Amino acid sequence: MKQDFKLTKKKLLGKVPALKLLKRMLLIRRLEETLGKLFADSEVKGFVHLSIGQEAVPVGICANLGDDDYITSTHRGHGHLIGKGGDPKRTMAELFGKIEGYCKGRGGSMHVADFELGVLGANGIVGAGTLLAVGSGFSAKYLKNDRVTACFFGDGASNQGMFHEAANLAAVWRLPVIFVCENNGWAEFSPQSSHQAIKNVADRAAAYGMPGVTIDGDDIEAVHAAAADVVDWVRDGRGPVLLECMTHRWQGHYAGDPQPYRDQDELAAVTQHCPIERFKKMLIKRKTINSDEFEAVATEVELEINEAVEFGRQGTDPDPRDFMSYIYAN
Amino acid sequence: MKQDFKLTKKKLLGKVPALKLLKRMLLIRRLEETLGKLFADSEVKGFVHLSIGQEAVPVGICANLGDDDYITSTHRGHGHLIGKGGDPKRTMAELFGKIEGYCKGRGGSMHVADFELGVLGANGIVGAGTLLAVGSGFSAKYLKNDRVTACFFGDGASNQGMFHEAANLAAVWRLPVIFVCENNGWAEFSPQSSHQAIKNVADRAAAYGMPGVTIDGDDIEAVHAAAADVVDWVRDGRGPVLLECMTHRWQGHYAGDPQPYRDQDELAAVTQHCPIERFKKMLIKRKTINSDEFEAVATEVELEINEAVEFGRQGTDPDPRDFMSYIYAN
Amino acid sequence: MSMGFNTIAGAINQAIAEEMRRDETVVLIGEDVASGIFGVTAGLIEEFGKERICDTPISENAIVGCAVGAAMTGMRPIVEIMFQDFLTCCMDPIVNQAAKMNYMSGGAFSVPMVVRSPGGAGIAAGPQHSQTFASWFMGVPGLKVVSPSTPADAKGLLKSAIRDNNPVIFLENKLLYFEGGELPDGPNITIPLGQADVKREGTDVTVVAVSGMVPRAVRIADELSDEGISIEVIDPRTLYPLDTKTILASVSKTGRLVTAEEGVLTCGLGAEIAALVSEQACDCLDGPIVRVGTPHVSYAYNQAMEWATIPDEQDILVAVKKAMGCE
Amino acid sequence: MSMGFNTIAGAINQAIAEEMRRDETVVLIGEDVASGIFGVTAGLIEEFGKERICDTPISENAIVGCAVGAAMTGMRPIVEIMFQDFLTCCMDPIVNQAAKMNYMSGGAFSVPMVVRSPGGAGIAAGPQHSQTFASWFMGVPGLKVVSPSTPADAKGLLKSAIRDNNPVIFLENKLLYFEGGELPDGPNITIPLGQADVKREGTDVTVVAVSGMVPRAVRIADELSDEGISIEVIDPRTLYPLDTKTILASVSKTGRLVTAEEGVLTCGLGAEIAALVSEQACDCLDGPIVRVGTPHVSYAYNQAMEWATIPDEQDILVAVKKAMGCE
Ligand SMILES: Cc1ncc(C[n+]2csc(CCOP(=O)(O)OP(=O)(O)O)c2C)c(N)n1
Ligand SMILES: Cc1ncc(C[n+]2csc(CCOP(=O)(O)OP(=O)(O)O)c2C)c(N)n1
Ligand SMILES: [Mg+2]
Ligand SMILES: [Mg+2]
Repeated sequence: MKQDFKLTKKKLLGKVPALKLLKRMLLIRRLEETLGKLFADSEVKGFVHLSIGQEAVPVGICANLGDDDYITSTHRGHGHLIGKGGDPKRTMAELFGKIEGYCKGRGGSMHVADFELGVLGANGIVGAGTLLAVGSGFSAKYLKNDRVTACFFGDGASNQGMFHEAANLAAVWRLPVIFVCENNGWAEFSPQSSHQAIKNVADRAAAYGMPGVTIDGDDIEAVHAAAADVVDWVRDGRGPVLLECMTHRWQGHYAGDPQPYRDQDELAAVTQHCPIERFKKMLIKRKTINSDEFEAVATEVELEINEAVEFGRQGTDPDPRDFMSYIYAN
Repeated sequence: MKQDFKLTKKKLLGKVPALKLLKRMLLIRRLEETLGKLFADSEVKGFVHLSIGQEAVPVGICANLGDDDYITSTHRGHGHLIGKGGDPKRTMAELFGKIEGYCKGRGGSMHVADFELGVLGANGIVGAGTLLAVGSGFSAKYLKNDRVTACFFGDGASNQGMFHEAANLAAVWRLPVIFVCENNGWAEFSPQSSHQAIKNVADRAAAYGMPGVTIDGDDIEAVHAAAADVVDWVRDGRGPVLLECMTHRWQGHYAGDPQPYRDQDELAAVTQHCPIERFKKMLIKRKTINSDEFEAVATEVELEINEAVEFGRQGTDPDPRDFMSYIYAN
Repeated sequence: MSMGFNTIAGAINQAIAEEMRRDETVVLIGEDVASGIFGVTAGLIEEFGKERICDTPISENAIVGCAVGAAMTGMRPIVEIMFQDFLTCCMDPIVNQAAKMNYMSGGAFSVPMVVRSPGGAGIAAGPQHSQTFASWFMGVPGLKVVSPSTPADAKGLLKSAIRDNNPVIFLENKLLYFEGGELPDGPNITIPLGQADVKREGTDVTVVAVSGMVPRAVRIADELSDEGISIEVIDPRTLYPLDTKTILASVSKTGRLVTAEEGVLTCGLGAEIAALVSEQACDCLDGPIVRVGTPHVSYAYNQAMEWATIPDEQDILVAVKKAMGCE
Repeated sequence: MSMGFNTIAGAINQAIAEEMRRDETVVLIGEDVASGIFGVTAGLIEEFGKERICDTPISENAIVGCAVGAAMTGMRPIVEIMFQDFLTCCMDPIVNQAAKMNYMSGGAFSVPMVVRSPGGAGIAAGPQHSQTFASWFMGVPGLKVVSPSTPADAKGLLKSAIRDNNPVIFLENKLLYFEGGELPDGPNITIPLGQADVKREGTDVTVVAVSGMVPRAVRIADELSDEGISIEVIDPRTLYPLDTKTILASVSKTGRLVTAEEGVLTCGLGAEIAALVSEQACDCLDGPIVRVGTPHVSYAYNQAMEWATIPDEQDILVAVKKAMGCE
């Protein structure tokens, strides 16, 4: 019964939704490119993990979610936040450590969270987001509020005991949770082959009695279509699904990582998979959009990001002596 | 490559090895029946988990191991220890809390361990034994000493994150570890269906890229034969295997548990699976042994257990003020 | 306020039931909570059903993590971890998720949840089923830590913990479960977190005792009062935030301090209180501060050895004498 | 003994390499140890290969658990947990397995292993990548706990830790990694566990400082010596077993005590030392015992706020003045 999940055919998207997806992907791309520069210039500090090249996954998934639905995220979380509709301004402000930021400057890159959008936070602990997803799945089922949770995690995270416990519990309790594996083939400096003896993380779904499928995570239409199927299934109360999206990490593990461990040819080839370029070309070829329309979106994004940077930079520094606040809720 | 593991046909055992297996199973059975009584009489304290009905698993597996090989165990560990050749006397002495006991009275039922026999200890933490097995597997591979580790764990334990991490690591590193799941269908007062959405724990093997098979764990010849295949495979350096043995827990979760949560018909039926009775009948039917020979073994066992009880009871109490010793090794 | 009589186990059961009746976002999650280890949660399943009394797989990380996520999204979960020893299996969701979520998110997400867990030695359960970890959690900003010693305190404090908007670690004691005591009736009787209770007034020596050590300290106070020594027994009840005012006031009065906890002494509750007093009330001290607790060892299965390890009345007595300078 | 010069990171690297050359049962296990986070273990893979420098999946429980099992069966593994914050993910194999194995088995199985892990704030790494958990482990019988502050100490102590037959938690500090210092040559120079080092002799106030606080305390000692105040700086180096003799002797001499650690104060190292002194040397005290450390908060990402939280020279200075009664 649980195993009869099947993906339906990819739907071709019309102009309006297509441009929307393009724009979200571009927003993530430009935001992160900018962050990379700001980090190099020491304007942004700490650990910053960029998801450049992986934009199709959060954008394709979240396009199928409502504002009420939940997501849980990872250390590489800007894409998930922006994908869910997050505000580049508040993101930037957070990265500048300002009061206007998502976490009032307390959290930084690894903790951006948005209560209104059900973004339960980026997370500095690999695997921990999967636990929180069980919780939001539990509350949604208990409160019967029809919300689903998309739980993003990496190939590396799938080796964490927390993932195992979360997936098993979600399955026994048939919770409305989508386990979205962003398989970029790397966990820090370790290739997938060195951290697990399987090729597809989706093969782990059977261990929990849930359906598991693997798709091309750099093909936004494929992600979008698969997500639609999965969201329906899950919202229907048929239990969790594991959706593995094969993708590519273009940059180092963190901003500033020179990647000496990576094969230079492999690295040079990653841009071929560019989800934005691929989608744009396809849309133009299909005549869904023309290149002017694309450029218009790109310009909008440029502006939005520039504005966000200025917003962040001009933000208010918290009073350093105010470090007691928010430790406890009232 | 890794997936081409197959069980070969069950071999019929001759008289000598058959009586040996019978005797080990009987030793476990009588030892634990006696422990149950001693516990009821408050001569033995703490938490005592009996494996009555499950004797074929440790006995069938360990019959294929040498004294040098390792096992890791669980909270339900007397059977594993005795199966590996452990001494009923020192076991009893431990349960009486005496110096002559396996742990000098410090550990009790949940910690019996035998350095000489490579028994890395019963364990009070569900799932923790699987971690230790990765360690003995690692040392065996690194030191090239040809030892294998049999890692016993329950259906309930297979939901622990520790199991997941252990299985994955053993598989990536191709360690000589046999993951032996004793699936008795219960985790304390919870039936398997309430703690996992799968029927066979062996289905989890694929998640790690290791072979997984399920057998009748109450059929000692089946366990013995499967173990022979698995031990060969693992000792050959072909990586870990998950062997699931379906078995039955006759008694409560712990000695003294009245099992109100259990269906009385199911409970009444468990003895049908008795691995000792089944094997004995089969051997007599096959004329491998006759019932006198069985009785002779049973009498031997009776004596040995009685002796063990007396040994334990007469043991030396540790000086209560000596609680500092063994906290640190020299 | 009318009075009943019950055990601590019964008081906890009542507190859970009353809060579940009062607020339907309260649920209980843990291993075999429907059956109820030590009988504490037994029977709740009949009234609240398995949607609210949730048995789980053996997955401590997922149990606590589920509660954190649920608390972030509108629930008030109570989690049971069967033995404090198993808290080692879910430290991350407690320490890095629950405790820090409100802070990390700049106040966006609070985590109103309770983690209940019994600890303590005395039943020959061996080294892995007898520990007390209060001081670990005291040192984690973002958590509150509670440890009651009477049925009334257990009930009133657990109700406050459930209503609190922060993660509360609620540490119970196996041996105390079945000690009886008075229990006020009425579903709205709560005890605020952060208030110590003076269990016995006195003038010569302050004994700050917690959990299982409280009744022992009270017995010693009774005994010594016959000798004319007047002991004040303070039970902080909430270990974080600690009611430092009550402790300091008592020490100012008596000039002598003994602390008594069951956990290992090193970096424990007693250490924290000794440091507090030696920083803020050192002028008032007329003698050494003496700590009672488990020395730096594990608990043996052998019961005579186990009981020789657990701090008892005799240890408190010796400590009081030492604090008074009559060694 | 000839002298070299190196950083703490370099000293740790050398200690591992020398012990691996000396004893082939020594291996290094952890996430990306072949590459070497913070460069500490970089280059070892070239000499020792991947059989001995073992990169693992992200599975902290399995990493530590593997080391425990390997240590029980003839190896001396060194484990790296990338950040102390992730120790929350492997508390069970540390606390319930490694620490108790020798005891639980009545001495049958010892667990000679080292868990190395960097802690500390100061690099805007946020609440989940900046913590220090020394006091948790100090309170776990069966563990030894080490925390060095100089290259020479780091090397000598790590070598002793590797040779020790017990599990040793070896806590490093990110900010100290690249501070340089003298380093004696010679593969057999070790420093015994359990011996404090007097980093600066003095007569007026004892400052017991650890890890990153040691250089800060020494700087304050320098500064105050200009004012004619003589400070004795003691670095315990091993936090368990603690060299109580050296500390008590110093306090007997100075009559004043300040403790300085980076971790959260509640139930921390300072609390333990304060309790020790107020029990065993209360007669010698001429003033309050003052603790320096992180107040009961997390570290913010915002760097100004982060640095306002981390205890610094100024905090030590204020504490010294307070301990001297000149508030
Ligand atoms: C519990 C824990 N262990 C280790 C780390 C360090 N770490 C951060 S990201 C990472 C790799 C994660 O790999 P993956 O899950 O594949 O995500 P990706 O980085 O590829 O997006 C590691 C090991 C951590 N943050 N938390
Ligand atoms: C980490 C941990 N969680 C919970 C427990 C309590 N407990 C002891 S045995 C057990 C059930 C184990 O079930 P299974 O693994 O199937 O083994 P079985 O008892 O059936 O042999 C539980 C929950 C424990 N000892 N350790
Ligand atoms: Mg990855
Ligand atoms: Mg079972």
